[in-house]
Amino acid sequence: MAEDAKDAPAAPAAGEPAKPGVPAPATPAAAATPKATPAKAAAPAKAPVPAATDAASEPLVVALAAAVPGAVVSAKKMASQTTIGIAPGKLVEACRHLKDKETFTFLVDLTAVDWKERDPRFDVVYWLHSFDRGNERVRLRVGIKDEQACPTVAGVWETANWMEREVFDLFGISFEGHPDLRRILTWDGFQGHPLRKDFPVEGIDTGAAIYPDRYPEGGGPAPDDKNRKTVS
Amino acid sequence: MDISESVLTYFLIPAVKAVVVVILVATAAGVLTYIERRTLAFLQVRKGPNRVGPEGILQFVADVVKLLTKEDVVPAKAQHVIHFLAPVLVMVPGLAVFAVLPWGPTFTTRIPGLGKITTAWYATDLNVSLLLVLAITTIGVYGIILGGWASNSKYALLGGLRSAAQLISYEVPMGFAIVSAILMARSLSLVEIVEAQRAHHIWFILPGLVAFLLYFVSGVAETNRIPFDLPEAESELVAGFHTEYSGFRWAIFFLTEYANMITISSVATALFFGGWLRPFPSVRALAFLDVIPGVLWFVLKVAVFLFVYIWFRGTFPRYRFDQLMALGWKTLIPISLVNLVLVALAALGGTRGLRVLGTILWIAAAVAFLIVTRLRAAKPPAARLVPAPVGARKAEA
Amino acid sequence: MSFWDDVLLLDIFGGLRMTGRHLFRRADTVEYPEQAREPSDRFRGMFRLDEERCIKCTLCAIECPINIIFIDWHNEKNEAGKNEKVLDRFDVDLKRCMFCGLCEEACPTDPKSIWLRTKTYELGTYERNEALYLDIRKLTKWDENVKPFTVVEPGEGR
Amino acid sequence: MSEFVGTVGAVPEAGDTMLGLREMELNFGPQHPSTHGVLRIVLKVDGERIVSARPDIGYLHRGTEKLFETETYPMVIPHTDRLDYVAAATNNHAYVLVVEKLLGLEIPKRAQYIRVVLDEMQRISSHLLWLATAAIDLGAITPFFYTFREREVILDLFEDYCGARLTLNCMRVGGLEEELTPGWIERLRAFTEDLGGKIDEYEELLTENRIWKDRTIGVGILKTDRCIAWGVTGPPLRASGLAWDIRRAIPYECYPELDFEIPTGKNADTYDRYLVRIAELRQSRRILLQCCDWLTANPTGEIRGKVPRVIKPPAGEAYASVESPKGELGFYLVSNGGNRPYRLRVRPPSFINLQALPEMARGHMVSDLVAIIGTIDIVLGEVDR
Repeated sequence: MAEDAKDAPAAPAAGEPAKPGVPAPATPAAAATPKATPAKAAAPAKAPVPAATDAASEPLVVALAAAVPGAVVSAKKMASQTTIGIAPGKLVEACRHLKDKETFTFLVDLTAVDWKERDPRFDVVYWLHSFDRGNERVRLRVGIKDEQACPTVAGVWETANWMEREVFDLFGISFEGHPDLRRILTWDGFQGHPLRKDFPVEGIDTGAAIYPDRYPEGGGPAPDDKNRKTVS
Repeated sequence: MDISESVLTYFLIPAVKAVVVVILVATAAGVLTYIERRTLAFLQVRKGPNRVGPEGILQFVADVVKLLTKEDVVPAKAQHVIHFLAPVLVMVPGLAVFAVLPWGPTFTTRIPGLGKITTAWYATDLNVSLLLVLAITTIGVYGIILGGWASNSKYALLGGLRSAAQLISYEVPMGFAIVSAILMARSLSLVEIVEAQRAHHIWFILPGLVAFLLYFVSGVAETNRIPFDLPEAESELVAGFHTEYSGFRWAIFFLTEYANMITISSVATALFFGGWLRPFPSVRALAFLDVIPGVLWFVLKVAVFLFVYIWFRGTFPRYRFDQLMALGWKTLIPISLVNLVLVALAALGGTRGLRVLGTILWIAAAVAFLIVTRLRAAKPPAARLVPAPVGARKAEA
Repeated sequence: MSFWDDVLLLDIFGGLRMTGRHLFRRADTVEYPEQAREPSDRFRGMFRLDEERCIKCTLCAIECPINIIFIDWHNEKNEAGKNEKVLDRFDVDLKRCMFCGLCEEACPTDPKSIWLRTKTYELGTYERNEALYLDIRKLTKWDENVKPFTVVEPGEGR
Repeated sequence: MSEFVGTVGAVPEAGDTMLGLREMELNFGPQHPSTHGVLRIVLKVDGERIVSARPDIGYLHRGTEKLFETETYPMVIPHTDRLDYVAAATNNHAYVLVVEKLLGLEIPKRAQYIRVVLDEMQRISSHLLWLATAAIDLGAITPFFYTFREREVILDLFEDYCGARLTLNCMRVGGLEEELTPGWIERLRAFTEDLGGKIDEYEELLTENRIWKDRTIGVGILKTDRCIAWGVTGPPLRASGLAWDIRRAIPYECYPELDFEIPTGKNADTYDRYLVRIAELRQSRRILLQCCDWLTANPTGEIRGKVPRVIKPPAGEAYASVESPKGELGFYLVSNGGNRPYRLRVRPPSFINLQALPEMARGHMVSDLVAIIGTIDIVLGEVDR
């Protein structure tokens, strides 16, 4: 745990949403220079393009940093939504603080993002809501390395249970201390984690086939058809 | 009475009647499925089956043919013998009851070669025919329970258990309701009960309003119809006790349910609505109504009840299992006991007593109904939900 | 009051009255094969392709969310001696089509050379692959295969 | 009605059964008339009383979120139709909102109003479908046909507007693709004015009916704090008494200009959820009438903002949500500056609301489970994605 906490600040990308990650195939230019400069907005000029601004001076961030020392790694604001980067080792503590002291009683969403070539590879993203603070919302972000376990927040918000199971299923991030960590959307025994960027979009051969003797595979164009587009 | 006559009276005519009844009832049940589907469709602003034959009247024939030719699937781990016997166990009592249902009065006819024969519009008249009805219809539930158990399916098992519990609960108020009719007529024979209504000059629905309601509600429960169709509750138990039945065995369950509806309606007609008698059997001014033969009166009354059955199905949700039991034991049985005492007291007073009870009941019901509906119209029910205005602003545009 | 409502079964009678009122109303249903509703003018139905108008830009294939449009063409010299694209193949894997209409939106010609607003919706077939895997001939001569068929030209129904 | 109702909700200890018999495991689904799709629930029952319920989902998983990553921004919209397929317009709406948020786009007023009209029509149609299926689950078959009669009119209007009836694909980033057809607003107004009487009809069939009340009152109680703990939003949350609706709490489009109320319940049970949904039907009707007025008064105008030809939001992330008929439907978009979403996450209200099912169902009977599944109002296309 302590190691994680030490690691996280060393990997500034963990808190950098603005960093271009894996290039989408159609826009190789966008990924040409994977720099960590946060303000690099890839889209060409349009008047009010929202850009990420530093939010370290927000009262909530300041309060969190004071209450849970070492928890806040970064703080960004974009499209009027605050994102706080949290050190993995301090996650549960920070969540408890936000829930109990700052009235963020409602975990709206929990998901992950796979930045294939970055270290740490995954961002686990929490999206909190407070009814008492005038419907204020805040996003937490934790950088998680491949094969590294993320601490569970299912003990803080019960609703995190299924969401974490979903992240485990689709990204292969395991959650330490989760009460019931099983696959949820894919079936038990499925190999692989579909939402990882290295999982092929076409799917993998699971041995299941529908009438392979009667119909050509997929029914559509042959695999070597030059019109057949493959995207990954 | 010579031998040929007794053969005729005790063997030949009943045998012919039995065959006719079985055929008629089976057909009627089939037709009833069609009528139900059409009526439901009308209630639900749609059209219903209207393709097979004129206005779809032959739909049930098509259904039967389809079911006969369907594969008869039996689950591998079912109790085969019982699984096979269960539909029979349901069907036989369902049809046997019709032996004692009085469809019409006695009549005399001339049959070529046999001479004049006096017989009746019913197969037989027992002096304990009501007891027979109760006893035989109860047997039918064994078929349901065994069918549910033998299927080796949990849904079917739950359906069978529900059916057993339901039947036991609702036999009691039904029995009490029937007893009040027996008290009024002082007989257990259905024919004599009908005749007693002629003798008392009133249908027993007048003094027996409560008894009739109890009887009909219990009857709906006995026949597993909405709102009491728990044993086969489609949205809960898939199909309840007949989940694992298919083809014609399923059809037997299905048709028997409809035959039972006819039974319950017929008994209700005989007990409370004067059987084959016309309305106000003693009022001479209405004698022209006698043009319609008694059998038709009976069929007409039964048809009304069947329509009500279908109407219920088109209107109500389904009770929950425990609520059904609670209704039976905590509401119907106490009411039926009180009602039984009232009817018994009135029956002591003979015709006059029954009339007094009837008058009081109906007037009380009418007055209460009027008052309550008036009160309701005067004071509309308060809104149940108070919409919470949260930051609602007036439209600016 | 609510007790007496209960005793007098007012709710039961209210419900029965409600359904009973509908007993004599006209059915709202349409008996499908004999009667059929006319789809609206914007209805997204079977594809049409106008080969003359098509400029073989393949934008429709690019915009298709599920990549079911397959276009091949080659260049030919026409009478004027200019290079002209000639369609070899215009296939739509119709059984996967979800009729979203994005291909029509993407089409740059005016009027559109591929469009879906055709009011033909009876696309059921018995053979999975043959009938639904369309080639250009079936697309352009669709009316020989399925009748009745009306085509609303783009612009008419807007 | 009975003491049984009083004991409902009492949690039997595992292994401690009524007759000392073993609990029975009952497979509820995935093929079952009232699981509203392919939901499987593994029940442990003691007689008919539920000891534990474990939902098993994923039978309809299509990898939609993976698919999103392969599509350009406009091409995602038809896929969002297929999440909550009985409320396609709200799905479109939530998605285009998040892209617009990241692009910083301004939407023309007229487009906002038309979007709200589509949303509210969709809410009405979804609630009507819910009413139909929930009533069928409890054995009342007739409301189904009455509600479908009205829903049909809405679908016709959708067909008239965008050419499809169910999977609408009706919104675009920056506004809308198509202008309303002539006479559409008048038809909508006629329908909307008619709808009030139709809702009365449904209420007459169900609201006061003793069986309906017996079956729904006290069933599946989920109080406000439990709702929040489980992340339950939408009508179940409002039925517990919290007047929280995204349309008011985090307003989007032109909702601040519209006059409507958020109905709330008190008892947080199935009956209150039913009443809340019925009241929402009426409120949606009210919104539609106001929108009709506005659109009649402003018959022309831009319906699409200044959208770049190729949509490439700046690198970054945003979350936007709408009040879908099921609850808070949110989209979380991570962009790397390319023309495809780097990651597009759906916050599906059905999925998250379904999570509370075990708690709501414990101690109830099998029949109540049907009512509870119905009252959560799940769409498996959204649960499994």
